[in-house]
Amino acid sequence: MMKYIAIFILSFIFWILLTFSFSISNIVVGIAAALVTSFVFGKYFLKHVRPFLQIQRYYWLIIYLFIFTWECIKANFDVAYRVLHPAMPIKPGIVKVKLGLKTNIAKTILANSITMTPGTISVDIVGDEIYVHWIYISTDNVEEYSQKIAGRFEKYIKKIFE
Amino acid sequence: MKGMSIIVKKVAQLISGLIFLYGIYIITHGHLTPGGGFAGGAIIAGAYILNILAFGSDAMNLKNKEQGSSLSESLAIFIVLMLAVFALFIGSKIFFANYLPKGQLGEIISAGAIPLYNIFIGIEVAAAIITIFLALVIFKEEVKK
Amino acid sequence: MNSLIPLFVIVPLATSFLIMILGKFINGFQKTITPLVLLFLTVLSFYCLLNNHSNSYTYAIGGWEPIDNIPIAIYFVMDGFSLILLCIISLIGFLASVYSISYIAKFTSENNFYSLLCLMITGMSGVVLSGDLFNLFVFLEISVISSYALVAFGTEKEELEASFKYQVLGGIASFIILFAIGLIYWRTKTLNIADISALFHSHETSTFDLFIQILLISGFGLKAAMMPFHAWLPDAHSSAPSPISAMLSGVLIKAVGIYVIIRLFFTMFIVSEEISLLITTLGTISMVIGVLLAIGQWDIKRLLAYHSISQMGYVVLSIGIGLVLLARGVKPTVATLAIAGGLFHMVNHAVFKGLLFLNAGAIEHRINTRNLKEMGGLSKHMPVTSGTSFIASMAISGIPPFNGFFSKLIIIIAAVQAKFYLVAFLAVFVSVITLASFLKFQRYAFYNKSEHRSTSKIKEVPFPMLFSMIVMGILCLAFSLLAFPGIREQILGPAIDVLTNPNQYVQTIIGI
Amino acid sequence: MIVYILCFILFLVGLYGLITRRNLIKIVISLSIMEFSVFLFLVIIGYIDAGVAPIVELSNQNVIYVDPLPQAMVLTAIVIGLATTAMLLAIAIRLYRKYKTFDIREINNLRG
Repeated sequence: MMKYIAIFILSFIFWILLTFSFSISNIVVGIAAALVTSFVFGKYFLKHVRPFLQIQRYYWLIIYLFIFTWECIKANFDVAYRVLHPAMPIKPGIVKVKLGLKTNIAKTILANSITMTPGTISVDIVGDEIYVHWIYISTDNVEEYSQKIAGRFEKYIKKIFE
Repeated sequence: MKGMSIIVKKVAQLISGLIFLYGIYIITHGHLTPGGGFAGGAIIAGAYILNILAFGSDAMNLKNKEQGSSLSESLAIFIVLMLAVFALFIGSKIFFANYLPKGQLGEIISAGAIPLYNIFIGIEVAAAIITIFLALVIFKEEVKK
Repeated sequence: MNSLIPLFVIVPLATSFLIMILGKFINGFQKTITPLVLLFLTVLSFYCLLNNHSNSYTYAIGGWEPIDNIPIAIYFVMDGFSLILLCIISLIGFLASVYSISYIAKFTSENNFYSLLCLMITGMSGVVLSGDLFNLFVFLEISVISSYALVAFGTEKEELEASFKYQVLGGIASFIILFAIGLIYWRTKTLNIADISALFHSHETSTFDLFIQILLISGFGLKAAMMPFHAWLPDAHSSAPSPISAMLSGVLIKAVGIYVIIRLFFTMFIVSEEISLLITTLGTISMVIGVLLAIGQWDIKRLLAYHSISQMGYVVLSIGIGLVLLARGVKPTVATLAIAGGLFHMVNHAVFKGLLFLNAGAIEHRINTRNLKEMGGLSKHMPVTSGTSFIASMAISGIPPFNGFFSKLIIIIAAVQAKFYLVAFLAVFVSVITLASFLKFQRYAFYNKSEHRSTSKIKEVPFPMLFSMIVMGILCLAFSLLAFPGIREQILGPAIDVLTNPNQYVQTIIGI
Repeated sequence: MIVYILCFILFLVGLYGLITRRNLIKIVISLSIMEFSVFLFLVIIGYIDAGVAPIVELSNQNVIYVDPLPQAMVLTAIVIGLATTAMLLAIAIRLYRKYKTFDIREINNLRG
């Protein structure tokens, strides 16, 4: 039941953002559309939606966005340096990163964050491990590169999604 | 088909509802902005197909789904036809005449019967594309066995 | 009468969807409603035909009025010529659907069959009624796509292969037609046939127009299986279920091929002599080669399909002769005669070729083979099938007093009077070979002693199939009445008026 | 003018594929290419130099709109093309099931 309400609220916000008009008819149509969406797609939505209602998670989400942006910018410069350098100092390969996260949604978000950061692409998730294609494999130590790739996001994602 | 990895599944769960809503948006604003029944219906079908691809054909009862979608396709297109035929009985008694009040330009509830046509054509197109997709998927499964 | 026009499209379309909705829940719904609806349409079309006084009736969908004499609505136009086609479509459709009640029982998914049949009839009625090029294309695609599905209905190897071939060639034809429509729109900035006609008649014919005409001839010629484009027809028509073969051969190639060619070239373009000679030549070639290919066939439905090409050749060549004479501006009476012969033969072909395919279906229904060599001795056990197929064979080979004789006679007379002696000679020659071919059909199927099987267990086919065949057999005789003066003026007269006098069509719509 | 020529070249590409390919699916793809070259042509004929999208704005009367009719035609034609392609693919899959191959050289029960 909770997930139906969650998808209803989510889709109504999405509707308002799409149309951005606040006339009565538009809002009525929007509520109807959101009802239809929650009715039809509610059962496919995420199973545990209680975390959606806990306010402190949104606080961490905002902080996470800043952290993520900062890491993104850093990685951008890093990749740009590697591409523009005459010697092209790249050493690509796929590494297996250990995760400390439990829930699937958190793993998904982490994998997507890794993909969004230039230089690393998450290839697959198997159990507690995530395979990452990395542009410059600087170390062979599992702990070290896990920290380097995933560690910077992991603690925030843990706070947001678990 | 067994479905894809966790990443795809979770993302599909998260956004398929929103894709569906976007399809509804395209359909209901068909008389105001580019788009309409066909485009929106294709998007709605896309939301379903995303789910089926992500979770695999084993996870869902596709045979039942196909019957439902083919029935709703026939029903929707029949209602479109009946909307047009309804015009034969009232007002100017002309096939496909726009018999509802036109309303004000730019409002979401305006343009007479056109939004109704859009909605039902949207359902019809979505159901039709899903039916085609499911027919091909089921067929492939049968070939494998 | 005007308000009756959209019924020809609405009723079968609604039936087709109703079958898909209700057919699952109500047992036998599809079998009862389809013949009833098509019977209704037949009565309606004959009512319109008999009350038609050389007028064109128009219907603007959505009620949009012309602005400054520019028609902006989508028009349905019903005149003498389209009425004849409508009558054939609904009549053959009705008989084929009655026939299907027993024939199709051996297949699964009867709902799909009847629904597609109704959809095909919708498409053909739409093509015949549409007064607008693009809608003509849309309706054409509706009927042709449903016929693709129906050809593959048996889902055996041959049927699927034939359907694939048919779809590839049909697809190419559709693209050519769409391309030609695009070119016409580019040139005239309108899609209404009457409007385009007015524009073409007020301008000189340029090379560009000739290019469009050639494209249209090849596109619709592919749909009508004229000779260089005939490759798909024998496969598709022989692989379909028999009532559908009757529909395809009897109606579909006329409605989406010949009808459109005639309508566009008589009404829309100013036809030059070269183009009309080209059409005549194509007709003559398909007449001769079709029958020559037919002789060697031992598969009955393939044989009949090749004869379809040949008989359509008669229609096209006589229409072509009419066009030539109209383009030269000489002998208008002979031109009228030639057109009358062509239309008359078109009607007759629908009836006798439909009947022959139904006979072939009846034989296949009972002894499960289409090979002539494996048949024989059926005349004792299947007297009605044998008798009706004899009538149809005589009609198609032009033996009096059956209808085929009169139409062929008119065509040959017209060809002689127009000084196309070679064509007239070939027409007689082809008629003789047709007779030979059908005597072979009769002898091997019904009269020879069979060596391959015991014939004692074979029974006559069930009543619905018999009913359709008997009605068509009677029609084969009855349609010869159309050759006689009083009746000919009533039925064929309005159609010929429409064709020889394109201004009338234009005036009804844009009202100049 | 160059766009029309490119359209025609696209059409010829489709035709070439249709004639030379031996795989059912590739034939379907070639047909689709031909189809879309025709659609492209239809869209192009509606184009007017410096025209804007044909959505009427009441405030500004002096705008030149591109011709909306070819767009409507193309949308309809795309729907039809969808039906044709779906039909062709369905038949191709069924053929594959019967013959266990997509090669048309081995699918030749019908001749003459």
